Order: sequence, then C-alpha cells, then structure tokens
Amino acid sequence: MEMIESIKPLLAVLISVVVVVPLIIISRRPNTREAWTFVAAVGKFILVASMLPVILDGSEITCTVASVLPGLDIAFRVDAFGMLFALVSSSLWIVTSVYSIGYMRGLDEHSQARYFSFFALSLSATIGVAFSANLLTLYLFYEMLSFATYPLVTHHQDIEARRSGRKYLLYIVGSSIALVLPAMIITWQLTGTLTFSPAGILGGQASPAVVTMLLFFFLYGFAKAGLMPFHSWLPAAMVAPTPVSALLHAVAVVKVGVFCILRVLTGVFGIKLLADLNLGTVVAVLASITIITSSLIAMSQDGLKRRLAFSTISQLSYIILGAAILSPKSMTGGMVHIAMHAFGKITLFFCAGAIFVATGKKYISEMAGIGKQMPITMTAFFIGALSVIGLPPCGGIISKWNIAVGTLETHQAGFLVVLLVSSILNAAYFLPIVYKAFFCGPEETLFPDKIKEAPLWCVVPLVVTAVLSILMFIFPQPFLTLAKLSVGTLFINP
Amino acid sequence: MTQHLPAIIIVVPLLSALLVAVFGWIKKTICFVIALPAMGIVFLSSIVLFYKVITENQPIIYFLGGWSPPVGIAYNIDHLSSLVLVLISGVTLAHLIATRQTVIEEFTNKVSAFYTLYILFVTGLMGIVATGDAFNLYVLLEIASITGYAMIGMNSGRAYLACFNYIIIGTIGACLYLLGVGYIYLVTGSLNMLDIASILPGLVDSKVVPAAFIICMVGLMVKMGLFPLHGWLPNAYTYAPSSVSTLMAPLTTKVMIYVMVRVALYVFTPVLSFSVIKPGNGFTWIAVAAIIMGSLMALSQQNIKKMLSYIVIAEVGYMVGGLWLGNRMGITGAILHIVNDAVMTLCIFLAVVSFSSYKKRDKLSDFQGAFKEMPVTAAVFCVAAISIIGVPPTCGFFSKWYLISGGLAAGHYAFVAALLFSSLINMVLFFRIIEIAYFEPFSDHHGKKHHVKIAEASPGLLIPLIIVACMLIILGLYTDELVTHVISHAIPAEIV
Amino acid sequence: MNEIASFIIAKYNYWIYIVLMMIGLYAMIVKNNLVKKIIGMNIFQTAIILFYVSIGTKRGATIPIIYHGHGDGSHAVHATDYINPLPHVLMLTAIVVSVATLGVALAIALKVYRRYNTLEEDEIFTQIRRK
Amino acid sequence: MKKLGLIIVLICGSLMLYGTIDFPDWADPSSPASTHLSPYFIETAMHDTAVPNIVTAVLADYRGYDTMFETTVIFAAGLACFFLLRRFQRRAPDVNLFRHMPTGITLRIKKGGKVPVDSSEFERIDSIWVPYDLIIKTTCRLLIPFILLFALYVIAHGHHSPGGGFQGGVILGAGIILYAISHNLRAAKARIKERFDAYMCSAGVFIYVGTGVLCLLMGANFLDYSALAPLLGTDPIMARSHGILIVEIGVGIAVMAVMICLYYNLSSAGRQDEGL
Repeated sequence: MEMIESIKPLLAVLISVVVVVPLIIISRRPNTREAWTFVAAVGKFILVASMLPVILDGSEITCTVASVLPGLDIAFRVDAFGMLFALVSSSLWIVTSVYSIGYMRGLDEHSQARYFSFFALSLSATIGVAFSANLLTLYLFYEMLSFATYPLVTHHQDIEARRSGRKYLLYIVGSSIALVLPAMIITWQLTGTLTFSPAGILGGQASPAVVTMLLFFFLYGFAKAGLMPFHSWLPAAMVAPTPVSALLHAVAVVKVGVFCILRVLTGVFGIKLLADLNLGTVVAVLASITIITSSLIAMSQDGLKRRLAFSTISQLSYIILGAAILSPKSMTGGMVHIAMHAFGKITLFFCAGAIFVATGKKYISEMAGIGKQMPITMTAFFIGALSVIGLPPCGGIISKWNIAVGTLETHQAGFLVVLLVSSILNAAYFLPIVYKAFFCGPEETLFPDKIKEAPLWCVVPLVVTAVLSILMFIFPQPFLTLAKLSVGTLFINP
Repeated sequence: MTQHLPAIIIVVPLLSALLVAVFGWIKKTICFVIALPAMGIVFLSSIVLFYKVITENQPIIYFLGGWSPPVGIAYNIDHLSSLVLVLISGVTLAHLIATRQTVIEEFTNKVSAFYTLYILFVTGLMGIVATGDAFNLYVLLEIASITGYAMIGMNSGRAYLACFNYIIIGTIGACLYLLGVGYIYLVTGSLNMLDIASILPGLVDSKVVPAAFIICMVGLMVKMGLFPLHGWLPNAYTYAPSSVSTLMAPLTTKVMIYVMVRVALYVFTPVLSFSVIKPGNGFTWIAVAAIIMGSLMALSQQNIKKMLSYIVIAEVGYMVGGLWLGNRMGITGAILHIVNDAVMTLCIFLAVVSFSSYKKRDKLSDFQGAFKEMPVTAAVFCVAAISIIGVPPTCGFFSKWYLISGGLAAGHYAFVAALLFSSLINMVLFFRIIEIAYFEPFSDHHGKKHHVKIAEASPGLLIPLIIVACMLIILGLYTDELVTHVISHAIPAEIV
Repeated sequence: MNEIASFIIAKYNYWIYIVLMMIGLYAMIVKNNLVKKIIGMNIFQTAIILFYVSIGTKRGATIPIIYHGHGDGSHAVHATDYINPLPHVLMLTAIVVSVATLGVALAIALKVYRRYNTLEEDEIFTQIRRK
Repeated sequence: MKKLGLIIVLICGSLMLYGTIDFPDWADPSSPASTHLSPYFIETAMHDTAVPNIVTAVLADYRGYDTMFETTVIFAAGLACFFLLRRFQRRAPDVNLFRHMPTGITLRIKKGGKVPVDSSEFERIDSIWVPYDLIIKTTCRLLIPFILLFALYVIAHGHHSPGGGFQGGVILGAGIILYAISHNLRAAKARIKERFDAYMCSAGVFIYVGTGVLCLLMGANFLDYSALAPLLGTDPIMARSHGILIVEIGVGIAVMAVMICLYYNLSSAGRQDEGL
C-alpha cells in the first residue's frame, strides 16, 4: 500500500474554517455571504473528490500538521473508509446549503451569519474526524464538532432551545470527557501510540478486563452515535432549525459518532482482538437492543422530526451492528449504510422542513392529506422512507443486504431476526405517514386540494437527494468499492 | 552585557518603580509611560535568558555582589525558572497594557502609588523565580506579599476584611517557610539551594529534615491556597480591585507552586522528597480534596469573580497533585499547567474585566445579553472557558493530558477521577454563564431581529485580550516543543 | 530522670520559641479583636526571630565584631571566638519585614475601623450579614 | 472556636516539639550552623572588606542583595500605607481650634468662619488637645538634636560597632516622630513635607540600587563594590568598605523617611491634618 504525503486533507478541513472570516465580515449582505458558503461547499467537495482516484488505487494520503505531544501528532490520513464518509458529508453540504438558504429566508430567521459560520465550522470538524490519523486528532475534531454545533442546535435562543442545548452538551461533551479522554490516555499508556492501524494497537498489550473496560468507555463515550442509553440528546436536539437536523443530526454529527466507534473498533482494538475476546457479540447485542427499542419508541412519536430522530438512533446502531458482527460482508454493509442512510434520512428531514416552511405543521397527526398539497415533497418522502426501510429501488437495501449476508456467514442468525423485525417496524412507522398523506378520504383531509409547494430553494435539494437515493441502488459502486477496499485492509489476516 | 541579564530583569523594574514613585507625584500619566518600557525590557531580557538557557542547555548562575555561593547570593536560572520568568513577564506585560484604563478609573489620584506597588510586586515574583538562595526567596516573597496586600486592600467594601485575613494568613505562611529554612540552616549551615541539595542527602536519618520539609510545605500551601488552607483566597480575589485580581490570580498561586516544585526537586532533592520523606500520597489526596471541593464550591457561587477564585483553588489542586504523583509525567503536567493555567486565568479574568467595562457585571445574572453587546470578548471568554474545561487544541487539554497520564502511571485513580470530575464541573460552570449571556433576555425567535448596539471594550483592552486568547491555542500546539526542549530538562534525571 | 532534665535544659531555647510561637498562633486563630490578631502575628514572627538568633550562639564566643587595633593587621582570627553572624544578618532582614507587615496590617485595621466603627470580628460579620 | 484553636495549637506545638529532638544543643559550637559557613565569614570578612563588624559586612556586602530588598520591603510598606490610607480632601474640617498664644485663650471657629491670619500670635491646635505641653515641648526640643546626632553616629559607626543603616534610620525617624508627638502633626509636616518625605523614600532605595548599577556599569557584577575602586580612589578592599557605607546611608535615609511616612498616615488615618 502506497502512502502519499499531501497537504490536501488539511486544505479540505481548513477551507470551511477560512470561509468563516468573510462570512462574518460581510454578514450584512446575504447574497454575497451565501455565495461564500457555496464557494466553500463546492471547494470542499472538489478537494475531497480530487483525492478519490488515489484512494481507489489503493493508496493512502497522509499529512502531519503539528506535533503536539512527544510521539503524538495532529495528523491526517485519508483511507477508503474516511474517504467514504468525507464524500458523503461534503456532497450533502452543498445540497444542504441550498436548502438552508431557502429554509432560513423562508422563515426569516435571525442571526443568519452566525448560523452559516458555525455550519461551516461543523463541516470542518466532520471532515477532520473523517481524515484523522490517530485518536488524538479524532478527539480534537470530535470536541470541535460538539462545540460548533451548540449554537446551531440552540439557534432559536428560547427556553426550549436552552434546555435542549444543555442536554446536548451534557451528553456529548460530558461523555467524551468522562469516558473517551481517560480511555484514550489509558490506551496511550498501554501502547505508546494512538495511530490507527488496520490490525489494531491494543492486541497483546492489555488484559481482557482492561480491553473490555476500554471498549465500554469508547462505545458510550462517543455519545454522538446514540447508543442507548446515551441517545436522548438526539430527540432533544430536534429543536434546531431543520437544515441543522438534516445535515448534522442525520449525517454529520451522528455519523461522526458511529464513524468514531467503527474507527476505534477496527483501528484501536482490531478485528482479531475483538473476535478473540468475543467482544463483537457484546457490541452487537447492545446495538440490537438499541435498534429494536428505538424503533418501538419511534412508532409512538407524533412529532415528525422526533420520529425521524428515533429512526436515526435505530439506523445508527445498524452500522455498529454491521461492524460488530465481524464478518467482511457485514462490515462492508455497515460502512455503506453510512452513505445510504445519509441520503435517505436527509431527504426525509428536508421534507419535514419543507412541510414546516410551507404549512407550519410539525405533527404527523396534522398531516393527513398533505400529499395533495405537496405532491413532490411527499413523493420524495416516500422514496426516502423506502431507502431507510431498505426496500428497492432505493440504496438502503444494499447495505442491509450485506449486513444480513454477514450474519449468515458467521452463523449469527439471531441478528438477522433483529434486522428483519426492525425493518418491519421501520415500515410500520413510515408508511402510514405516506399513506395518510396521499390516500386519505376527502372528509379526513386537512389541506386544500391545491398544489402549494415550499420555495424552490427547498424543493430542489430534496428532489436531488431523493433521486440520488434511487441512483445509489443502481450505481452503488463508488461507496461499495470504497467500503470493500477498507474492509479488505482490515481482514487481511483474520 | 548579556551576562548581566539576570540582574537586569530585577534592577530595571526596581529602578522604574522608584522613578514612577517620584515622577508620578508630578504627572499622573507618566506612570504608565515609565512602566511599559520597563516591563518590555524585562520581557525581552527574560526571552533572551530563556533562549540562552535552552541553547546552551545549562543553567546560568549569576553571583550577586561578586561573591560565589554559598558565601554570597547567587541567581540560578535554569530551564524551569527561565520558563516561569518568561511567563511572569509576559503575563505582566499583557496585563499592564490591558488594564491601563481600568487602573485610572479605579485609583483616580493614587495611580503613581499603584504602579509603584504593581512593579514591585512583579519584581518580587521575578526575584522569587530567579533566586537560588532559600532566604533571599523569603525576602522576595514578602515583597510580593506586602505589595499584594496593599493592592488588594485598596477596594472599598468587604475588601478590607478580606485583605486583613490575607495578611494574617499570608504572614503565617511566609513565617512557616522562614522557619523551615531555619531548620534547614540548622542542620546544613547553608542557605544556597544547590549547596543544601548537596548536603541534605547525607542527613536522611535526621528527624529535622522531615520536620523542615513539612513546615516549608505547609507554609507554601497556605500561600498558594491549597484546599484546607485556602480560606483567604476567594474573598481576597473577589473583593480586590479588578485590575489587581486579574494580575494576582494568574501569578501568585502559580509562582507559589513554582516555589513548591523548586523546593521539592532542587532543595530537598527527589531522593528525599519522593523516597525518604514520601509525603506524596498524602499530598495527592489533599490535592484531590482541593479539586473536588474547589469545583463544588465554585458551583454554588453567584458572583463570577468568586466562582473563578474557586476554580483557581481547584487548579492549584491539579498542580500540587501532579507534582506529588512523583513521576515524570505528573511533574511535567504540573509544570506545564503552571504555564497554561497562568495564561488561562489571565485570559478569563481579563475577559470578565472587559465584560464589565461599560456595565458592572458581578453576578451571573448580570451577563444577560453580553454576547450580543460584546461579541469579541464573548469569543475570547469561550476560548478561555474551553481551555479551562480542557478541550483540544487549547493548552488546558495538554496539561490535563499529562496530569491524567501521571495519575494513571502512579496508579492514583482517585486523582484521575477528580480531574475528570472537575472538567465536567467546569463545563457546567462555564456553560451556565454562556447560556445566560447567549440566551437571555428571551425573545420570540421567529422573524424578530435583535438590534443590540455593539459596545465592545476599548482596543487597549481588547487587543491584549485577543493575543492572550491566541496564546492559549499556540501554547497548546507547541506543547511538544515545550515539553521536550524545556520541561524535560527542568525535571531531575532521577525521576522516571 | 536526670537525663531528661539535661535533655530539656540542653535544648531550652527551642522549647521557648515553640511556646512563644504557639501563643502567637493561638492569638491569631482565636482572638476576636483585629489588633490582638496583629499582636499575635507579631509574637509569631518574634518567636521565629528568637529561634534564629538562638541558633547563632556559640559557647564561649563573643559578638561578631573583630577585635583589632589600628595598624594591627596580622591579628589572627579564630572562628570559635565569635558567634555566628549569619543568623543575625538574616534576622535584621526578618525584623524589617515584620515591621513592614505590621505597618500594612495596621493600615488595613484602620480602614476596617473607619468603615465598620469596630475592630471586633464578630460585630463586623453581623454588620456584613445585615446588608 | 476557642477549643478548636487550642486543639490546633496543641497539635502544631507537639509536632514541632517532636521535630526538635534531633536539634543540636543550645550554643553548641560544633553545630552545622556554626561550622559550615560562619567560620568563613568570621575569618575572612575583615580581610575581604576591611570591616570589623562582621554582621555589617555580611549584611551589606556578602548578602547585600538581601538587604537591598529589605530596603525595598520597607519602601513598599511605606508606600502601601500611603496608598491604603491617604485621603486627599480639599474640604476643611468642621471645627478648627486656634490658640492665642500670649493669653492662652482658645478660639473655636466653625467652618466658614473667619480664620485668624496673624500666625505669630495664633497657632492652630488639634481638636483633641492636651491642655498644657510646655514641659514636653521644651524637653523634646532639647533632646531631639542629640537623638538625631546619635542616629548619625549609629549609621556611620556601623562598621566598627553594632549599628548601621536600619538602626540609625529608625532612630532618625524616631527623632522626627518625637517632634511630631510633642508638637503636632502640622508642625512636623512644616519641617518635613509629605512630598519631600516621599522623595527621600525613593532616594534612599535609589542610592542602594544606584550603587549596584554603578558597579554593573563599571563592568563587575551587580553590587560588587570592589569595582568602585577607581571612582573612590582606593584599593578594591577599601572600596568595599566605602561601598558598604554608601548603601548604609541609603538605607538610613529610606528607613527614616518610611518611618515618618508610616507615622504621618497611621496617626491621622490618612488625612494628615490632625494627628493622634
């Protein structure tokens, strides 16, 4: 495997930090300001995409920024898995920027300059996590993301926002300081390094008890992954403006949590160690509990965004489950699910936002017959729901299929049942919404039979993501290849 | 002239203090004009000294009066002291520039006396750090203390009583240190630190040495405000004039911890401190108590300065605990935290001063709307808060990293737990303020545009504030250099 | 018994300084009146000065001023003839410091008095609490 | 509180008593304190500095740096007192007392009243005034010159007998304070004005520091008086002796001025109008 030294990862991270300066300076002129956001988003995507060919060749790109502690650097390393995640988030940022403009202007929100600045910062942190070469860098950007998203979550600055912001920080920063930080330092003390390696660094360095303890510290410390019982910040964070929920709480923030857990499982513990100590099953059981429980909770939620949030919690655990089964197939499925779920779920959130902008409705019970007023939005919603449930012709099926095959390969059919049950549950809480929106009787409908969509800025992005969800069923290769590449390095010596 | 730099860092401020005292009678504004270049020279000289020590990799020893030790007094500027010298002079310079306006407001017709005391205070601290003589240290300690008492007592209201308690308790502390030095003198006959360090290991059986050690340490603990002996600190810092507490909070306790490190490692030598007398475990437990109690007390405060004072008490626990873990990691963490905590404390106290520059903001509830009115100060405040919480890449994270590593290496899990606990409490503390400043006063959010007039502090205060905030991140990123080139040389080789 | 007595007598200077110091400490902790606290502080400092000066003494020696006549440069000086000068030097400094501290402490006490019209600590506290 | 204090004191005391077990006996000539450094001072001080009083030699030369800061401490204390207490107020006191000296009649003049101008016949007296002070005044007037003269002797003869800058300075200050007590604060302030006193404080310390800086400029280490030999026209050893005298004078001035400053401010609670 070839290592290429390049400054590109650093640039990809920094571009959206740098753009904050003009954003603040010209905060009075909205058009120029949003042009800058666009420049940053597109620039970031181009930078990330330009590294794709190299990665697909099987090489890796490295970049050491600074040496902060003896033997411990702030360094970037772009591998296939990181690339996959960076590609998803940077491409979705472009779409979300468009959507943000429509949403924020449509509702005439306050402090838009602050909103776009912190959005840019959050994306920097996300890409930073994706490209981290070691645990310290990962932790740095993880915390940066926590603080950068706080003003976004609490954008409304009212009492409810404050309460949610409190919960958000307490769970996310609290768990990372209390659990990840000591776990990281213990790892460093045991091994003398924090650099991720495909074979893991803890193997043979620590007693099983310590390894198990560290595993739990990391698993629950990265609370952004929403593993129960550290999940309740996510529904609370839904007070944020919808674009924030869409990109951050369906893609960036929560996926960062899952990404971190996957990175730690593969890069710090290593597949072999987990398999030897049978820890994969433990993680898989924990993930399964989360999957089923949160699906059940989702069914009882009336707030559309809250239902989506619980759905997200359950879907995140799919990814962890995929990794924890410890078979190449399911690992691939887990990684690809990051992408598939991202496109599907962001569509759903965009739809929720579009409904709110157009009609001001937040609750599912108020949405009977809305398909007549907003056919495009609700069609997109249907596609997104299909993707999340895991039905063709949408991308979600590909990842779920892979995970399912993995469970059979390793003779852990119990988890297959979990997958099937949860898929049924997914269908049970998504499809009635769609059904009621389109097929309710005329006496039930709450909306006039007249097409009135949300502003174009809002509708175009959700159409784009819905179309992408379908395309990814047909052309899953980019993500699938990346995931396979990554898994290939991990399972070299199983 | 460079060989005389150790004298210059003391003589220049001393002379400038006298000039301020004389010319300040004639013209008030001249005080700052004299003080600024003097502190500038001190800062530059300290940097040159620091550079020399690092490049030559050996301590600079300066014979005052031309008498070689142990007969005369010598300045012993090694890696540790040159680092702290740069820290003190840098912090002072930033503080001097930042508080120019505040001083004129707070001490209308006593500006000259204030600046004289101010410079003498800093001279005392510089001397404490530079000196290689145990008794000379006491004299300089008293200079710093007496000027400190005077500056604290200058506020109206409860400051008098706070200051009176500080005098009584501070004097006990200094006297105990003096007594400890007397004990050492009794058994060694010497006052020079290097000389004492060469004699003491031969006296391991004597009961006087542990007695001297304990007395010295208790004296220093009183002076630094370690938990059960911290009574004077919160009131003194809270009720002092803000231009004084912003200087004393970053420097006094940190310099006292420096003295503790110096006495433990270079007077009593690591052999005695960590193997023969072995107070380490007990002291670390005291530090654990300090961290927890400091954090909890901070949580119950409504006055911002008092809250910050209790955080200072908790931070003292960090450093003392790190030192007495007795391993290289912990001591590195303690020394690193001296530097980082001084800058962090300066930054957060200056930010509070800046917040109060138009409207008096003492209570937490006074911070309503502060973020809208003063966005730059708010940003700096957040950076400082994040550093105190201990989030990378700010410097607070890296010293905490070393302290936790040291705690784990020593197997002192309670200390590690206390550090993490205090980080979490700090997060609660600061986000409580940030919430008030950011959310309140509440309004209906949708569509309503807030038009709050931006009323930032003067550039004279703001620019040093921003520089200090940047330093928090720069220090964090250069931790590696600092540790490998400076701190690792500052710790005696026999400590592993 | 005899041994203990001789032990006590041989080190009597230390017992005295400790007793004195504890009196000072007691006054500082317990006394209610600020001036009494200051007096306690002074006793405390004096005890330490006494300790230092007492360790400078030497049996059969005189004060450290060398006996000499004019033009008598060859006079040999024996260290055993003169007491140790160093503690005296140090204590000159310590005395000055204690005077300085005393001055500042009195100034602060005066300010306290001017504000609260009393020097009793408990009365001051009740005044503070009343506000 | 009392019991707690007693317990603390007893614990501290017993710990300290325990610590003294290994102490050398009283006046033991072979204790480390008497054998390590002090023989060097005793045997070579005369040779090094030509000062027979070893305490002076050690104080102002070997450990001259300590002494410089000692002077600074005193300076800082005076300044601190001034800083804390001094109240500049232009407002005149409510009631002034004036005495017509030939007759001894006291006039009580309220604020805004007409103040007697002829100062040769009237003098202002303090509101808390001790009726008759002729004996005290006269005795002090006779004593003070001798006190001051003795103080100068103590400073100058510090090389050969117990004495030196601190002792002499305190006696000098005591002379002035005696004058202030026997007359009143305004009389003393008429002789030594506040500003002049402040300058003296600074000047005293400045003499000390300046001597050190002069040594620095002559190329030697700070406070190495032997470098002053070319300026003083003597050999380096005598230069040390003279250097010690110079700094002792500086100390004397500073201590005197600070004593006066402390008295002025403490006795009048910072108003410097009526004392005690």
